[in-house]
Amino acid sequence: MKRVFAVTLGILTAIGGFVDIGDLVANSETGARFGMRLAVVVVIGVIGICVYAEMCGRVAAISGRPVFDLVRERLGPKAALANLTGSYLVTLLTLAAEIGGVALAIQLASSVSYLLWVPVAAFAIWVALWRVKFETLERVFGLVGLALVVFVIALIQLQPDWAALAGDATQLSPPDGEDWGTYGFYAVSLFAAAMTPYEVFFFSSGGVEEGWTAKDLLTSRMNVFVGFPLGGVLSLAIMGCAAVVYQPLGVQVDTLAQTALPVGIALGKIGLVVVILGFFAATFGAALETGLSSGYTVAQYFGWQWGKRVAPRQATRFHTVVIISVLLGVALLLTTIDPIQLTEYSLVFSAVVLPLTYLPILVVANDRAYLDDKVNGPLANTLGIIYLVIIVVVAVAAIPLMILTGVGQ
Amino acid sequence: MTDQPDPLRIDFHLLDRQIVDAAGEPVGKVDDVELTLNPATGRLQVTALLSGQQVLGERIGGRLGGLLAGIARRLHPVEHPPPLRIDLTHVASIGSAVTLTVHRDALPTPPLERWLGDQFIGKIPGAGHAGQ
Amino acid sequence: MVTTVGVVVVWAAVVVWSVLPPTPEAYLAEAVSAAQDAVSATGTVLLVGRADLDDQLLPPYTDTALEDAQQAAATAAQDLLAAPVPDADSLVVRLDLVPLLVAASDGITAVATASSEGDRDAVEAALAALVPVRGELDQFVQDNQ
Amino acid sequence: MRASDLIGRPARRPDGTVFGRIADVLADREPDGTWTVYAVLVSNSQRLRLFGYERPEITGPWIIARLASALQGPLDEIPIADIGLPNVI
Repeated sequence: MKRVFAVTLGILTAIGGFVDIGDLVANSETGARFGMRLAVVVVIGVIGICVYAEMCGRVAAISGRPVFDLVRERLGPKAALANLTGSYLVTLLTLAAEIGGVALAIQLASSVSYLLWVPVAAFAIWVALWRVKFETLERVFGLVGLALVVFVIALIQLQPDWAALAGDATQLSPPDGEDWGTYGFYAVSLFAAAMTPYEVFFFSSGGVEEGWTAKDLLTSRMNVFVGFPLGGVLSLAIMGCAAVVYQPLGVQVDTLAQTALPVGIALGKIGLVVVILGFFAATFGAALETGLSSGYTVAQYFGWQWGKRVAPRQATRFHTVVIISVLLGVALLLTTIDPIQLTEYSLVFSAVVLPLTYLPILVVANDRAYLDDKVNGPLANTLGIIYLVIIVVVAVAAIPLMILTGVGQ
Repeated sequence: MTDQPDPLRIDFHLLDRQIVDAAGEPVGKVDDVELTLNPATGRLQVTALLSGQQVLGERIGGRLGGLLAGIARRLHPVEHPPPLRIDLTHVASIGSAVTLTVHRDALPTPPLERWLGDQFIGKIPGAGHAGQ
Repeated sequence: MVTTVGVVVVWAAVVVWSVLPPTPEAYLAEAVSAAQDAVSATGTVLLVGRADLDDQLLPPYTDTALEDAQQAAATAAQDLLAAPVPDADSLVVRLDLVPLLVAASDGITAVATASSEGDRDAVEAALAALVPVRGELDQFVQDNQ
Repeated sequence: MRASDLIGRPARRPDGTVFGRIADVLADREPDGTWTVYAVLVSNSQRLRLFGYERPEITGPWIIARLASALQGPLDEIPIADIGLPNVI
C-alpha cells in the first residue's frame, strides 16, 4: 500500500513538474498561431524526454553517477568544458525565465509590476534552496502544479469542435498566412520545451541524491512513462485552449495573462485563481530545479560535493554557484528584458546544446562496465538512435530558423 | 584493492572519474594520474591520483587550461600549492567511480571550499544544517 | 585564427546588413508586423473586456491584461512611426496604417480607463468602438500577407 | 611524470621518431598490489578521448560503435618498452 502511494505520489509530482514557463509560453503561442497543427511535435518531444529520462534514471540508479559527471567522463575535459559553458548558460537563461514567470504570476494576482516581484521571488527561491529538503520541494510544487489540470477542464468547458481540432492535428503544414520558417521555428521551441536539458540534470541528480538502486527502477520508470505523458496532456490542453480562443480572432499570444485568459473565459473567477496558482507553482518549482541544476552542472564537472542532502557548509562551492546563478538571473531580468522573450531564447539555445549531453548518456547506457545487465535493450537503442538524429537535426536547425524568422515574428 | 578492471586503462578507467570517499561522498575528479619510474626495476608504475583545478588546467593546456589553472592559483592562499595527491594504496575500488579506503575528513579540504566556508557560505544563517 | 576571421566576417556582415537603407518590402513587412501586434492587442482586449463584463475575471488580472495590451499597441504604433520610409508606396502604407494603430491604442486605453473606474457602460461603449478598428487592422494584415 | 604527459601526446619510438598518438595507457596489477604500465594504445587519429568502444563491455548502439571505430581508426597495442618516454620527472 505504501509502495502504491509512493508511486502515485511520484507520478503526480512528475505531471505537475513537467510544465514550466517554456511549456506555458511555447504551447499557448503555437496554439494561437497554428491551432493544433504542431501538436504532433509535443507528442514527439514527450516520447523523447521519456526515452532520455529513462536512460538517465537507469544510469543514475545502477552506476550512481549523475549526468554531468558522465558527460566529462565520456567527452574528456576540454569538450566537456565547452559543453559545461553552453549547458550552464542555457540553464541560467532558463532560471531567469522561470524567476520572471514567478514574478509575472504574482503580478496577475496583484497587478503590481513583475519587476518589483523579481527580487522577492528570487529571494524566496534561494531560501527554499538553502533550507528546505529536496523531497519536500519536489512534492509541494509538483502537487500544486497539478492545478494546471484546469486547462484540461477549461478546454472541455469551451466545447470545441473536437473533430476539427483532431483534423487540425493531422495537418502537418503551416496554416494560411504562416510560412514553413515560422512553423519550423515553433516546432523547435515546442520540442525544446518538452526536452529541456535541465530536466535530466535535475532528474538524474535527484535520483543519485535519493540513493536510487536497481530496486527503484520501477518507480523511476513509472514516473517517467506515466507522469511525463500526462504532463504532455497538460501541454496539449494549453495549446488547445489557445487554439480555440485565439486562432479564430487572429490573436497572437505573447503574455502570460493571455495564456491564462481561456481558463477565465471558460471557468470564471475560480478557474482564474486556480490557473494563476498553477503558474506560480509550475514556475517556482522549475526555478528551484534550474537553480539546483546550475550548481549540479558545475559541481559535477569539477567533482565537488553537491546536493541538498548535506548542509550548505559541506558543499560551499555548490551553494556559491547556486547563489551566483540566482543573482545573475535577477540581474538579467532587471535589464527589463521581457521574460516571455527570454523564455523563447532559452528554448532555442536549449535545443542547440541538447545533443552534447544526450550522446554521452546514450553511450554510457550501453556500457556494461557501468550498467551490467541493465544496459539498453534493442527498443531503447532503436528509440535512442532515432532521437539522437532528431535532436541533432533540431539543434542544427534552431539558430538558422531563429535568425530567418526573427524569433518567430 | 578488491575490485579492479583488468587491464587498467588509465584514460578510460581513471581520468575524469569521480573520486568518492569510503562513505561515498564526492572528493574530486581524477584530474590527472601520477606515473613513477621505479629506479630499482626501471618500470613505469601508476602511483597516485591527482585532483584539483590547477592540475586540470595544466592537463587541458593552452590558453583555456592556463586560465583555469590561473584562477585556481589565484583562489589559493599558498604561492605554489601542491595538488591533492591520493596515493593509489588508498584506493579501494575502481568502478563507475573511484572509491577510497579513507574518509574525506582525512584529506585536506580543497582551498576554495574552505575559503568559501569561512568567508561566505559559513556566515549565512543555517549553513550548518541540511534541509528540513 | 580561422575562428577569429570568421567572427569578424560575420560581425561585419551583421553591421553592414543593419545599416543598409530599408527596402519597400522590409517596410511593408514591418507594417504588417505592427498591424498584427495591434490585431492581437485589440482582440485580447475584446475578450478580456467581455469576460470582465460577465464578471468572470479578477480585478488585478484584468488590470494586468489590459496594461499588457495597452503597451503592445502603443509599441506597435511607435515602432512604425519611427521606421524610415523608403519610397512613395511605403508612405501610402504608413498614412493608411498609422491612424489605425493610434485608434487601436486609444481604444484600448479607453477600455482600460473605463474598466479601472468600474464604469460598465463606458467599458461596453469602448469595446464596441474597438470592434471596427480591429476589423480594419485584420483586413490590412490579410491583404498584405 | 603524469598520465597527461603520455595520453594525447605523439607516440615516439625510443629513437624519437613519431609514429602516431597515444590514446590510452594500460597497466597490470603486480602481486604486491602495485600497478605497472605494460603497454600503450596508439592510434593515427587526432581524436583524444575514446568513447570506450575499444573495450568488450560495450558494443552498441551498433551505428555509434561503427562511427566511433571509423573515427578512431585502428588501435595498436605497443609494449611500453618500445616507447620513448618523455623527458619529465
